[in-house]
Amino acid sequence: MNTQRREQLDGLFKIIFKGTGILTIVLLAGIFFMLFANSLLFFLEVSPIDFFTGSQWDPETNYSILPLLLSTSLVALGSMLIAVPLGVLTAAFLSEFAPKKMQLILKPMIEMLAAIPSVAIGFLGIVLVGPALANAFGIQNGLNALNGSILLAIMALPTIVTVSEDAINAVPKSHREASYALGANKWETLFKVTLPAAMPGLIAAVMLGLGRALGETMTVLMATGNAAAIPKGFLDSVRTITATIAIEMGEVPYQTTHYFALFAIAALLFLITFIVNLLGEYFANRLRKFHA
Amino acid sequence: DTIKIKGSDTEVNLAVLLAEHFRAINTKVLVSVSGGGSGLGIASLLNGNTDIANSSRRIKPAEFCLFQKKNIDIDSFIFAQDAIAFVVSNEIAIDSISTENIAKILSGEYQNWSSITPNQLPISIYGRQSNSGTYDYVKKKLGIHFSAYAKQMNGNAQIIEAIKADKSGIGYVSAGYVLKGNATNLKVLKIYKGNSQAVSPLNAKAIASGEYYFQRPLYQYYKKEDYIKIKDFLDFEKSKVGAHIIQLSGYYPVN
Amino acid sequence: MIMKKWLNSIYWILLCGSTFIVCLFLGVILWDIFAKGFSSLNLPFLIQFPSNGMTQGGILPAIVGTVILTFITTLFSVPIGVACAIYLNEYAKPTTMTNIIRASIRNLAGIPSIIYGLFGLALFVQTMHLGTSILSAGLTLGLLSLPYIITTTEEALKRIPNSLREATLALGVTQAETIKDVVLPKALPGILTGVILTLSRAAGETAPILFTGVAFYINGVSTSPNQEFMALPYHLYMLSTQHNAIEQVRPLAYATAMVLILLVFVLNSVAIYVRYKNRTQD
Amino acid sequence: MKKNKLSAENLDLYFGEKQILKNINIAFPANQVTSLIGPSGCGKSTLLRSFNRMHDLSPDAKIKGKLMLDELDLYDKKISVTDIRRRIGMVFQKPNPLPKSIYDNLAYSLKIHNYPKNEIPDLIEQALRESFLWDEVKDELKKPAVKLSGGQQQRLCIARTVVLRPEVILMDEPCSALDPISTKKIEELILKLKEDFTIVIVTHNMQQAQRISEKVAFMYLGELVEYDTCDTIFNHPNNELTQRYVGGHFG
Amino acid sequence: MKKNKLSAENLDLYFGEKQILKNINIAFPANQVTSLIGPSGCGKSTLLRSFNRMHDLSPDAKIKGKLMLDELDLYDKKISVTDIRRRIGMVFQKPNPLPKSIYDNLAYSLKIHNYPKNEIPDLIEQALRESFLWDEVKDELKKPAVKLSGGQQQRLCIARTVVLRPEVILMDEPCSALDPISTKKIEELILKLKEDFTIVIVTHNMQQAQRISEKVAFMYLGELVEYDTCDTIFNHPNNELTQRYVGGHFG
Ligand SMILES: Nc1ncnc2c1ncn2[C@@H]1O[C@H](COP(=O)(O)OP(=O)(O)OP(=O)(O)O)[C@@H](O)[C@H]1O
Ligand SMILES: Nc1ncnc2c1ncn2[C@@H]1O[C@H](COP(=O)(O)OP(=O)(O)OP(=O)(O)O)[C@@H](O)[C@H]1O
Ligand SMILES: [Mg+2]
Ligand SMILES: [Mg+2]
Repeated sequence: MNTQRREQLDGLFKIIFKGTGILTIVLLAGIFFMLFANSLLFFLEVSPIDFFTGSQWDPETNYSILPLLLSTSLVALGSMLIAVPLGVLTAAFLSEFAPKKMQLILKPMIEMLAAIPSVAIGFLGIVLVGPALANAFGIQNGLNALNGSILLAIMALPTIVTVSEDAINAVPKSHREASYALGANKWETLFKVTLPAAMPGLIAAVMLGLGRALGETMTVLMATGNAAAIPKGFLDSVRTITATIAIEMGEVPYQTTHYFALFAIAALLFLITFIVNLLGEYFANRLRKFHA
Repeated sequence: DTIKIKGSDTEVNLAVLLAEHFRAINTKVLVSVSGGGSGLGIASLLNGNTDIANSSRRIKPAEFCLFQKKNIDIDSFIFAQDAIAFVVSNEIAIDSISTENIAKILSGEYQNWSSITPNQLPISIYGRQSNSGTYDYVKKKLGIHFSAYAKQMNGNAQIIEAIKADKSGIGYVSAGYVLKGNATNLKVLKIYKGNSQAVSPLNAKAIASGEYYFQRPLYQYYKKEDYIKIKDFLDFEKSKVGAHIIQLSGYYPVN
Repeated sequence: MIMKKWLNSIYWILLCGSTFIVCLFLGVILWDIFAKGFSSLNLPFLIQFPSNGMTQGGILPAIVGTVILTFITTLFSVPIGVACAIYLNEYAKPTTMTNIIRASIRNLAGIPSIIYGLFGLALFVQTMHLGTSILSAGLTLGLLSLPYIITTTEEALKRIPNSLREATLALGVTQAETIKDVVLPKALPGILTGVILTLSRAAGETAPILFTGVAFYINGVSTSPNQEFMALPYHLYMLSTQHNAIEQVRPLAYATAMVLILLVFVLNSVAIYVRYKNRTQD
Repeated sequence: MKKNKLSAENLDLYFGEKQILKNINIAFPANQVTSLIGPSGCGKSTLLRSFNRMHDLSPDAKIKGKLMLDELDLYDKKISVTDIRRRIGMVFQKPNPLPKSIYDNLAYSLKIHNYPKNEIPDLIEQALRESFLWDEVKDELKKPAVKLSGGQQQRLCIARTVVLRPEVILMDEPCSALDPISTKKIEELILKLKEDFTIVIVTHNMQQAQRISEKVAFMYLGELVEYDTCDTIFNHPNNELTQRYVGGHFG
Repeated sequence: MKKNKLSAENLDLYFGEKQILKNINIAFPANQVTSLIGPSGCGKSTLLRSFNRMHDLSPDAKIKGKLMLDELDLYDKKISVTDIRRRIGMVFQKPNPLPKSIYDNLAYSLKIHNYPKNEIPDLIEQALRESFLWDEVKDELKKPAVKLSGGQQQRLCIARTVVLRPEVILMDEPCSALDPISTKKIEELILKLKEDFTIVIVTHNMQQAQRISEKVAFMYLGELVEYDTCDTIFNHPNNELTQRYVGGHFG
């Protein structure tokens, strides 16, 4: 190959790489477009006011996202109540107190926890957590919001632990030294200096974990009982947005109102997770800047 | 080549068995079976994602219009009869129930078993998700709206599971699901309307003569143009072996 | 003083306890599934077809389906993802635009997988008329994997010092040749780690394949890309919620869960090992 | 001769296998400023940090010998390390205010040590006055401390230490990150503080050592080479190494 | 006077809005060593890199003026940049061997430029001999290049450049990461290479510039302040800035 050929090839590859770059971006932009175009079609037929204010999700007659939204929030909120303290404290233990050798074992363990497929977790919700809850609370059936929250907490934990740990590790040693030199003990240092200094990173961790919990499908589909009514508490069966899409999408004729309705709730879910993830990014960046 | 069968959860396990045995006589054609509900089957047929749509209800006029709009000629075939059984826990002190009471329970009017039995227990309803054929069938047949607190389960099997665990529960499933020891600790209620006699969904004779109230034909819809492709399988369903499998699964073959 | 001592031991218990609970979660999950799955897991289970209405037999078609599915996902997402990362890291100018693109790619990694399922349905099944098939499902999972592959690959590329690129460019080597001969080989372990982790995630996904081609049951094994397929995660979902004899198939469900978890663990271990090897090398 | 406040006897210190401090014997007189000088890496910081037990945090540090604050054995198992650190304050090379407001930086140390709530504001004001910082910050006590200039931050760190009324203040090159004007302010501050506290300071700046200290210790490769009055060390040192070092010939 | 090999006329270079090189006019004679000196950040590396078009990769670099290799306009759209880089080799500050074996580090560029397969081993041996590296590595040509010492790596990088027989070799502080012994070897090598090549070298080391170069260019804040023989620049410079710089008064 002479130089000219080589340079032509170089140009060709540049075009190919650029092409795939653009293709990817187009594909991903397509997701935005598809969601919002289809939800627009939905709102041509159903008024947004009904969509946001009604109290029933009963396709073909009532399209109100409220029960689904409340269900989703309830389950996600519950999971954060469980996962955030556990995750942050575990991260604190890992980065501040665990000996090197213990870290070498614990970190891969947490990665493994992250790797377990969501159906497997949902399966445990049915065979293990559900019956246990039914026993503990003396209720007939353990497929409820609490079950979903516990499982989602397990799934969000690895994210929360790893991101929090990074945040805690990023707190400069000088802060800790300052505190110790003033006669603070390790707990005062941890809770009053290190964790507050890592706060933006901890918030980022929670946001990313929350994003994960909000978007999880199979686990809640299998474990929460799927009642599309407005939930009254953690022991009620709930039906999240994701589960609704999973249940109903296969069964609607294309291009009908019901079909568009599912895209509309998907778009809303998309917006919510998008905002939550953006917040996570924002706080992660703030942490980076803060310590730079 | 593959024949895709989609639709009613009621029929899915039956279809699986039929497909499995079909393999023994025909290895050239693959059969893939999916559940999801009657709506899914018909929608998939319309969307071109299946060859046979299993449906536990007759196609709705609206749906039929959609086919017409697309210029698709469809045909149907009743391959079995299904009876919907209402099940409760053994501890509920009834054996039979009237259709009016069922309607009041399912619509949420009666919230406690004490309305019709000596049991002091809140009623919890286990039903199917809104677009299952069974859901639709029960709703139409009784002419009610389901209570918003009815739990929408993903399949017949989950309902049985749930009621086994929940002694206050009532639920509806295909008769096929309460066979073969599945119904231990459960009661399959006899049904009567007005003053007529209560009939059990497990009574083959009564079904054959169409006496059971919640009894329905199971349909398979397909596009006329595809008939050649699926003919072998349909023939197999009608054959003696097929009828035997249908019977073993707790449905009632059509002759 | 005494108060403080008390508090201190409470804190200590809190921290250790939390860590212990997190480990316990993993322990309980593995213990429950492995203890109950182990008795049904044997060779025939892996190499037989399901039989008797899926109450007996094995999960061969589900295993084959998952393998082919992951293969299609790889074929689609790895070349495009790596090429896109190369474009972003080696060619694209650092404008606001590329920064926006990077940010959106990172955010796409956080979008719920079910939404990818919707998109796959709208794009591949409907618009491109691929029908519900293993191809549609594979491409959908490929889309889901793209953002991960792009970000991990870009990270691997970023770790390569510029001095290496300058070394060859100053010898009259073209940029494409530099990428092929120097940048990619050096970044390979990093890219590989990311790819394996992503694929192990894709192999365990259920939501995106729900409406793009997975089937409840198939009475044979097919390798054609336009056919429906069985997959391990969906099989587990189906056995635990859809089947009519749930009690009877529970052992099968446990064994399926065990196979699925073992599969992703093996993939993850490989990835962790590759990363470890790579880190200790330099 | 003044009474000795802080002392080390036969102090050996190892990091892992490596011996960093070799048989150090030194005593710092009360209410004086003592400077530690020596080339980089000779162990000045290490020596300083062994007095307030900062090495407790490095798992591979091993300490032998006797360190005393008045009659108290600093490494006695029975005594409280947080109490020692309260009595022996420390100021670091790089100003390290906590990521809190100016006020909270001082309040933090007071709260940690359970000072009565109602006394805190007065104590803070007094410490800030003592550190020549009050006039500059009195109107913005709620401002984040990191927004202060480097010199102000360092004075804040000193105030944070002073507010606890320690007996000894250890300073590890407190001016090396600062501009000349801030350095001058801090030197003035040190000269004032020695009326109340015993001060040990590490410095690389010979002029500074001469300006502020009564006694000077010269260390080299982990050993205490010479320890004498400021005048002796800088003008007629006994040891040749000391002479070469203060003459600027190495280090 | 010797013939000029490489030259810049009215060269302006901007990074974004910032002008880094200001109207540089310079010509490097063939088969001589020219040193570029000047304080850090004055634009020496930037000037050097504009000759082999390394700035093509920085999207925000803007170049005006004329750069010539003999009669060839280096920024002519029609000519091949890979060819220019082959003819104008470059050695960097930090040795940057490729992650391949010693042999393949040299073979790689030869293969890329389509040298006949059977000539490659001989060319490699010759280049390694020219770079005084042959005796040290001849028994372990398959060893990864990164396992060599820093000085050996830098000589390998020179060999990698030399093997392509470029006309000019640009060197950007090639010795700054090396110990004195390796530096000496490289200096000897440079003196030998100038018989065949034209060499332009950036250095911070005045002694080095004096030892190896015929001509020296002094740059300051993006301008070429003085360009003359080595003797003139170091012993009787015309410009006061030059005088102060080579006298060690700033930079
Ligand atoms: N935590 C540690 N682990 C291992 N070695 C250490 C540690 N801290 C310091 N050292 C080593 O101990 C020696 C003395 O360090 P020290 O910081 O006391 O020197 P110094 O006199 O303060 O120097 P400088 O003037 O540069 O601050 C050095 O060789 C250093 O590398
Ligand atoms: N890619 C770039 N983008 C923007 N500015 C740059 C870039 N490269 C160099 N500069 C700026 O150009 C100026 C000159 O840099 P250059 O590297 O040429 O200096 P130098 O004389 O080689 O200095 P040194 O002796 O430290 O290597 C510096 O101010 C530098 O910040
Ligand atoms: Mg020090
Ligand atoms: Mg430079």
